[in-house]
Amino acid sequence: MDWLFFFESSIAGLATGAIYSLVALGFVIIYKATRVINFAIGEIMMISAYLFLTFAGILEWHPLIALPLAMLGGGLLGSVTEKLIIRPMLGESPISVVMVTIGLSSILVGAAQIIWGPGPRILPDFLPRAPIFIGELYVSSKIAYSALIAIGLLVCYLIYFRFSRGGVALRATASDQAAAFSMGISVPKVFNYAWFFGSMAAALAGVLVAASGGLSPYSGSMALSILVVVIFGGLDSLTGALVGGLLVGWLETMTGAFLGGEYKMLTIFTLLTFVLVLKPYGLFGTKEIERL
Amino acid sequence: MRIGDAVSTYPSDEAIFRTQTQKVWMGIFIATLLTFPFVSSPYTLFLACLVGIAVISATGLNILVGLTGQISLGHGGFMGVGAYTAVWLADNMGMGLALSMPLAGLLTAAVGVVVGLPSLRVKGLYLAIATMAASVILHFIFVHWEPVTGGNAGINLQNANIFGINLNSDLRMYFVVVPLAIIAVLGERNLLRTRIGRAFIAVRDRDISAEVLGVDLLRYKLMSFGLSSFYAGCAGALWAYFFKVVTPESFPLDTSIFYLAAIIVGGMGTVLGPILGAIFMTLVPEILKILTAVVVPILPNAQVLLSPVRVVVFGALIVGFLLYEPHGMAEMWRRTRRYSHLWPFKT
Amino acid sequence: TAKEDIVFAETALITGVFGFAGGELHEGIVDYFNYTNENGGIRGHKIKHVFEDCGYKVDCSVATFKKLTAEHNPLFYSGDSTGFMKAINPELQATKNTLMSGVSYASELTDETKYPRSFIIGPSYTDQMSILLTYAAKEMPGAKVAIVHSDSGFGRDPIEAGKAKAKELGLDLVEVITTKPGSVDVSTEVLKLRRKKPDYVLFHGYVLTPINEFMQQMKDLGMATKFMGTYWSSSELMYMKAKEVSDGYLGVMHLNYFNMEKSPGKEWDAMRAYNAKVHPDKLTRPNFYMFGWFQGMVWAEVIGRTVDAGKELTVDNLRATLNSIENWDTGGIASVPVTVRNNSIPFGRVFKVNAAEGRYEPVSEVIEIK
Amino acid sequence: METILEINNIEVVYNKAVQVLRGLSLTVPKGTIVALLGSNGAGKSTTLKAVSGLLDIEDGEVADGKITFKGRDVALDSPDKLVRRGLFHVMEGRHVFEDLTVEENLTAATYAKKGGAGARASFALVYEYFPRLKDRRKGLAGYLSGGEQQMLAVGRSLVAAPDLIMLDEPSLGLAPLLVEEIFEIIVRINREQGTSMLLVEQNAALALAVSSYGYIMENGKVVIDGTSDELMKNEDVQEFYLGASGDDGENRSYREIKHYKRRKRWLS
Amino acid sequence: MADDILELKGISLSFGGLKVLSDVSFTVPEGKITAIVGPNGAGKTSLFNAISGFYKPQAGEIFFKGENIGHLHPPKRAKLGLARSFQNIALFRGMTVLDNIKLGAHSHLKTGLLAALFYIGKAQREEMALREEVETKIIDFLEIDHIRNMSVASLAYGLQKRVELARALAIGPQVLLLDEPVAGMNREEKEDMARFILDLNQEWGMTVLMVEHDMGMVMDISDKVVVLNFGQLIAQGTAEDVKNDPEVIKAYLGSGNVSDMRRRLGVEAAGSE
Ligand SMILES: Nc1ncnc2c1ncn2[C@@H]1O[C@H](COP(=O)(O)OP(=O)(O)OP(=O)(O)O)[C@@H](O)[C@H]1O
Ligand SMILES: Nc1ncnc2c1ncn2[C@@H]1O[C@H](COP(=O)(O)OP(=O)(O)OP(=O)(O)O)[C@@H](O)[C@H]1O
Ligand SMILES: [Mg+2]
Ligand SMILES: [Mg+2]
Repeated sequence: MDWLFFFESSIAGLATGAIYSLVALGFVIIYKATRVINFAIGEIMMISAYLFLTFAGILEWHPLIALPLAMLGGGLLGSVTEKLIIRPMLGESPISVVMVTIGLSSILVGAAQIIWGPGPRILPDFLPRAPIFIGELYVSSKIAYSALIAIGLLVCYLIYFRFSRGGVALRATASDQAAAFSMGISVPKVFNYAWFFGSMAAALAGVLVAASGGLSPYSGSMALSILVVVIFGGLDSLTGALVGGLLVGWLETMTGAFLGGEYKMLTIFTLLTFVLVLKPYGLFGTKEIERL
Repeated sequence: MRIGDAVSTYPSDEAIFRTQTQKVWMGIFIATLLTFPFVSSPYTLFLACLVGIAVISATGLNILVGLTGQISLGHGGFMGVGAYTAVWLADNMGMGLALSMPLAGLLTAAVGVVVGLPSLRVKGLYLAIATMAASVILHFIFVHWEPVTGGNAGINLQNANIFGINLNSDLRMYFVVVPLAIIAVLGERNLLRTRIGRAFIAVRDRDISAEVLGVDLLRYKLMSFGLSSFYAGCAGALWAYFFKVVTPESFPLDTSIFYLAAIIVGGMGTVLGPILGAIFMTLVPEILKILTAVVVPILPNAQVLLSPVRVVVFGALIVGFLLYEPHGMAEMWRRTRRYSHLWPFKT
Repeated sequence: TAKEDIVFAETALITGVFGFAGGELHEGIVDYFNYTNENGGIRGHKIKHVFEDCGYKVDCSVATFKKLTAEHNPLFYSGDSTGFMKAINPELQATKNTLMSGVSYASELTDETKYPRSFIIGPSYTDQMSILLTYAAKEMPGAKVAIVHSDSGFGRDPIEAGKAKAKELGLDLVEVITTKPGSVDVSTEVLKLRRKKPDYVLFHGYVLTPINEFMQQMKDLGMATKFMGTYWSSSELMYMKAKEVSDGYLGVMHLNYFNMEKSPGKEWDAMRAYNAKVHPDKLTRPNFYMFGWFQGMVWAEVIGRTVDAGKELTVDNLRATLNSIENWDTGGIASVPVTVRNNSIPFGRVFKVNAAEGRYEPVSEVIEIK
Repeated sequence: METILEINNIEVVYNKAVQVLRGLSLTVPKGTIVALLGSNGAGKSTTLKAVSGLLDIEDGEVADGKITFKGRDVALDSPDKLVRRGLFHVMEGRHVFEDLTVEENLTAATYAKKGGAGARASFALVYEYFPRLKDRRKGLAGYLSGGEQQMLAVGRSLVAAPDLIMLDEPSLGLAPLLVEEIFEIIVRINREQGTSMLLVEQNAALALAVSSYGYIMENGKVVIDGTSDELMKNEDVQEFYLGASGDDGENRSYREIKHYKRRKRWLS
Repeated sequence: MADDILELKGISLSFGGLKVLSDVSFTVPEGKITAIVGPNGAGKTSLFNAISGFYKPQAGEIFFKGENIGHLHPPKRAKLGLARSFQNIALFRGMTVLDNIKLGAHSHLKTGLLAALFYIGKAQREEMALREEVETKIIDFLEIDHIRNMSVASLAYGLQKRVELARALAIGPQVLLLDEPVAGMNREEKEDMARFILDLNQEWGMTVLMVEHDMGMVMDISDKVVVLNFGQLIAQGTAEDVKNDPEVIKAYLGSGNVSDMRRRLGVEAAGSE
C-alpha cells in the first residue's frame, strides 16, 4: 500500500470535509432554531460566491474586503428569506416548509442566471497558490487555505454556542415557540439571527468551494452532500456537523482515490443507510422524545 | 344554495358521491375525459397523458407521504425500477402492458418494502435521506447492470402493445393511461374508508399511540411503502411505454422532488391534492411558456430573455402558493366549494 | 412568385445546466437563418424558425417536439439531450417529414439503421476522442495517457471505445478517472495523476470546471503534462476563464473558431460581418454559436442540393442528398472538408490554445476516423 | 391600592371569526393574589394570553379594550419585552422545553431578566423550593413526569423574578399533596418576593383559599367577582365550582349523581 | 385467583440509572374498578405503558386472564382486549371523531389490502357492520352523535377526552385502562365522566383500571385502590383503608384540608388587607 498517497488523500479529504462541516454547521443552526430543513442552502452558497465574484472579480476590490462583504450578503439573504417566506410558514407542516425552500432555490438559480448569466465562472485567485509540501507529502494550497479559513469560522461558532446562552435560546425556540416567548426570548430575533449566521457560514463555504471548483448558477447542487453530512452527524448537533463533515469528506475522497469517482455516492449512501439503522438519529443527533 | 344532505343509511353516508349533484358532475367530467382526445391537439393530448402518469405516481407518493407520514425521496428511483422492469419484460418476454405493468408494479413494491425496512426506526428527514440513499443505489444499478439495463445507453421498448394493440400513438396511450389513473385514484379513495386507510393516518398522526391501540406499525409502514411503490412502478412502466426508452438519466433525483412538490402544492393527505398537484407541476411550465410567447410581438427576443425568468416565476409560484395556502390547492378548492354552496349567504 | 417556407424547429437549451452553451447555439441558428433569409433564402425558399426552451428536460423536449411538429410540420428539427434523441426516435420515424439534428454527439446515434432520421453535425464523442488519441499517438508514440470524465451519461459515452482505441494506437492508458460533473474538488485526482505522470490528460464530459483546476494544480506541481478535451470542453471559455493556465490546451474541433488569426474563408467572413452588424456589442463568440450557424448551414446545403437536383423535399430525398455530401467546402465555417458518413461527420482537427493571443490555433491536419 | 395589571373591557377574536372574550375587565392590585375561575372554555387562558401578547401566535387578536401593565399599554411591547418588564406567564399545559435539560430550561428563563448573567444564582432558589428538580437537573425535561414538569414551569418563573406571575392551571394533573405544595409555594413566593399573581384554576377551593380576590367568568365575561371569602360563601359558586350539593353544603358523591344529569341533558 | 383478570408480578423498570418501577405486584379484580394513585413521577403511567407493551420491563411478568402476555407486541395486547386512554390526549388529529373511534376496532377487522383498494363485497360489509356497531353502542352511549363528523382538533377538551374513551371502547376491551380521565375538567364534566365509567362498569360489566389524582372521585367510585410511590407499591386495599394509611397520607394525600392550609399560610390576613 502506498502510504504516502493514503496520507495525502486523507489530508485532501479532511480539508474538503472541513468545508462540508462549515456548510453543515450553517444548516444545523438554522434547523436547530427554526426546525426548517433548508434545501436552498446550496443556492445561498452559490449566490454568495457570485457576490464575491462581483466584488473581487468585477469591481476588483481587495479580497479582504470582498470576502466579508460576500459573507454579509449571504447572511442578509438568509435573513431576508426568513422574514419573507419562512416566518409566515411557522407552524405549518415541516415538509411544506421544505418545499418552500425548494421553491426558493429555483428562484435563486433563475435570478443568478438573469444577473450573472448562465455560463461557468472562475473566481479570481485570492488564496496562495504555491503547493505545500510537508516532507514528501503534497497538499494543494487552495484546499489547505480554504480548510484553514473554514476551521477558523467553525471554531468561532462552536465557542459561541458552547459558552453562551445562545445555544439554549436556539433550542428553546425550536422546542416550543410560545414558551420561548414567555421566557422573554425574542423568537423572531432568534429566527432571524439563526438564518443570518447559518447563511453566513454557508456563504463563506460557498466562496471557498467556488474558489477551487468554479461557479455556475447550478453549483448549488453540491449541497446534496451536505444533507448526507447532517444526517450522518445528526440534524441538530453542532458536533455532528463537524464530525459528519470531516467523515463524509474523508470517505468521499478515499473512495474516489481507491475505488474511483463513480463509487463515491454509492459508498457514502450505503454507509449512511447502515449508520441510520444502527443510530436512527445520526451519530450525535438528539433522539426525539417519545412518550405516551 | 344547498341545505344539508339527508342520508338515511350507513352505506349512502359512506358513499364516495353522496349527492345527485355530485354524480351529475362526475358524469360530465367522465364525458369530458372521453371526448377530450378527439378535439385536442396532439400536443395537449401528449400533455394529458403526461398528467395522467403524473397523477398515478403522485397518488402513490401521497399514500406514503400524505397518508402514512413517511417522507420519501426515493420515488423517482422506484419509477425507474418499474420502467426498466416493464421494458425488459416486454422486450425479452414479449409481454403486453396488461401483464408487464402489474408485474413491474409488484417488483417495485418488493423493492419499496425493502427500502421501507428502516422506517420502523428511522423517521422524518432521516428517513427521507435514507430513501434517497436507495435511489442513489438504484441509479448505480441502472448504470452498471448492463446486461439488463443496457448501462448508459439504456434500453428501448421495441414491443409496446396491450392485448396485441400497438401502443404507437398518444391517442391509444391516452385511453390506457386515463382509466388507469382513475382506478388509481379510486383505489386510494377506497382505502381511506377502510381500516387500512385509517391505520395509515393513525401511523402518521401518532405512531406509538396507534401501536398501543392495535395497529402493527411495521406491517403498515411496509404496506404503505409497498403500495406506494406499486403505484410508482406502474407509473414508471407507463412512462416507459409512453417514451419507449429508459436510461439511467430518465429518473433523476429531480423526479422525486417533482412529485413531492406536486403533492405538497396540491395538498398532502387528500385525494384531490395529488391530482391537482400533478396538473399544476406538469402544466404550469407549459403555461408559462405560452405566456412568454404572448410577449413576443412586443419584445421579439422575449423567449430567450424571459427563459430564466420562467425559472424564477415557477419557484415563486410554489412559494407563493404555499404561503397563501399551506394546505395546498385541495384546501383552496374546498373553500371555494363551501363558499359556492352557501352563496349568496356569507359564512 | 415566393416559394413555400421551409420550417426549422428547435428545442432550445436556454435555461438549465447547459444554458450558457445552448443560448449561444440558439443565437447561431437564429442568425444564420436571418442572414439566409435576408439574402433571398435557399433557392427562393424562406426559412421559418420556431423554437421553445426546455432546459434539458426530456419530457419537456418531447412535449415541445409534439407541439412544434403538430403546429408547423417542420422539415428539420434541432433537438437537445441524448435522452431526448432516443425517446423521440420512434416518434420521429412516424412523422411525415422531419429530419433531426441536435446538440448530442452520442456515439449510439451513428447507427444508421437504428436512427435513420437523426444526424450528428460533427464527429461523435467516440470519434472526437479517437481524433485526440490519434493526435497524441502521432506526436508522442507510446505516450502515457489518462482519461478524466464526468459521471453522467454524457461523460461515460465514449469511455469504453476510447480505451480500446488507445490500446489500438499503442498508447499507454495509465488511469481513467471519474468525477462528478460541475464544481468539484479534484485534489485527490491530482494526487493520482501526480503518481502516474501521464503525458496527456484527456478530458471528456465537462465544459470548463474542473478542467482548469486540474491544469492549475498540475502546473503548480511542475508537471509537463499536456491537456486535451472533446468538443464541449474545447470552447473559448477555456482561455477566457482559465487564462494563462489554459495555454497549450488541445481541443478537437470540426469547426473553425470565431476568433482566428486569419480568415479561413468567405463564409466565415460573412458570418463575422453579419454578427458585427446585428450584434455590434458581441465582439467574440464561443464556438457554440458557430455550431448553431453550421447546423443551419448544413441543412440549407442539403435543401439547396436537393432542389438543384430537381427532387422533391422528402425525407428520403433529403437523406440521400445528405449522405452524398463529400468534401464540401463550407467557406471556412467548418475546419474540415465535410463528408458525411454514419449519420455524422467523422472528421476533426486539433487546435491548441494560445493564451497570450486569446485564441485557438490549428496544430494538426484533418484527422479522419474510419 | 396600587394596581399592577388592569384589564379594561377587552374583546378577543380568534382567526378573525370566533369571539371568545366579550368585554372582560379585571384588576390585579400590586402584591396580591387574584384568582380567575370559570368553566372549561370560558376564556381564562385566552385572557392570560391577551395580556402576555401570546395571542398573536395563535391567530388571536384583541379587538377592543385596553390592558395596562405597570401603567403602560401592553400592546406597545412585544411579548418578550413584556417579560423583561416583569410580566411572566406560566402557560397552561406546562410547556417545558422537552429537548432541554431541566437546568437548560432554567437557563432559558434567564432571558427574562435584563442582566441575564447574574440569574444563575437564582437556580439555587428554584432547587430550594423544588428539591426534586435538583435530582433530575441533568435529565431531559421531556422525560419528567407531569408533576415534575409543572414544578419546572413554576421554577422558571422564579428565575425570571418578575413583578407579576400569571399562572394558568398550575395544579393540572398534580397529586393532591403536590397541589398543596405548589399552592404553598405560590403563596410563599408572593409573600417572600412580593410578587403579584393572577391565578387561573379549576380547583376553585384551593384557588380561593390562597387568593384575596376572585373573578368568575362564563362565556367570555366576568359573571361574579368579590373577595375570596365572599365568593366561597356564594351559593352558586358552591354548587358549580366546589361540588357541594345545594341543600346541605356537604360534598356530593360521584356515585350519587346517577342518571339524573344525563336525563337533564336529554330533555334540553 | 379466578376473578383476577389482570395480574402483575414483580414488575421492575428503569431507564438508564433511573428506577421507575421496582418489583410492583398487584392484581386487578374482574368486573371492578381499580384505581392507581401516587405522587407525580411515581411510575403510574409507566406502569400502564408496561401493561400495554410500550415499555418493556426489565423484570416481572404480566398475566392477562391467566396467560403471560409479557412477550407480546402492543397491538397483540390490544387485540386481546387491553384498551387504554392516554394522559396527554392522543387523538389522531387528521381524522374525524367517527374515524378515530373506528380505528379502535382496527384489530378486529379483517379487510385486506386488495379488498380495501377495490372496496368490494367483504370490505364494504365489514365497514357497514362496524359503523352500525360504533353508532349504536358507543356513540349513543357517550352522547357524542352531534360531533361524529367533526375533526377532533377543533373539539373542546372535555369532548376530546370523551372521544378517547369512545375509541378505547371500540377496541372491545375486557380491561379498560384510563390515565387521568378527568384531569383538567371542571366539576360538571368530571361528574359526567364518572357517570360513564360507572355505567361501563355496572352495565357493561367492564373491568376498569384507572390512574387519577382527583381523590374525591377515586374514593367515590373505585372498589380497590393501589398506591405507588417512587416506583414502589406502598399500599393497596379499599378506598377507605388507603385513605387512612399514614404512609399514603404522608407521601401522597397531604392534609386535604383547605381551611387548615389557609390558616397555616395566614391567607386571611392577606385577603383582608
Ligand atoms: N387558537 C384558537 N383558535 C380558535 N379558538 C380558540 C383558540 N384557543 C381557544 N379557542 C376557543 O376559545 C374558547 C376559550 O378558550 P380558553 O382556552 O381561553 O378557555 P379556558 O377558559 O382556558 O378553558 P380551560 O379550562 O379548558 O383551559 C374555547 O371555546 C376555545 O375553543
Ligand atoms: N422514556 C423514559 N425515559 C426516561 N425516564 C422516563 C421515561 N418515562 C418515564 N420516565 C421517568 O419515570 C418516572 C415516572 O414517570 P411516569 O410518567 O410513569 O409518572 P406518573 O406516575 O405517571 O406521574 P404523573 O402523575 O405526574 O403523570 C418519571 O420520573 C419520569 O421522568
Ligand atoms: Mg385554559
Ligand atoms: Mg402519568
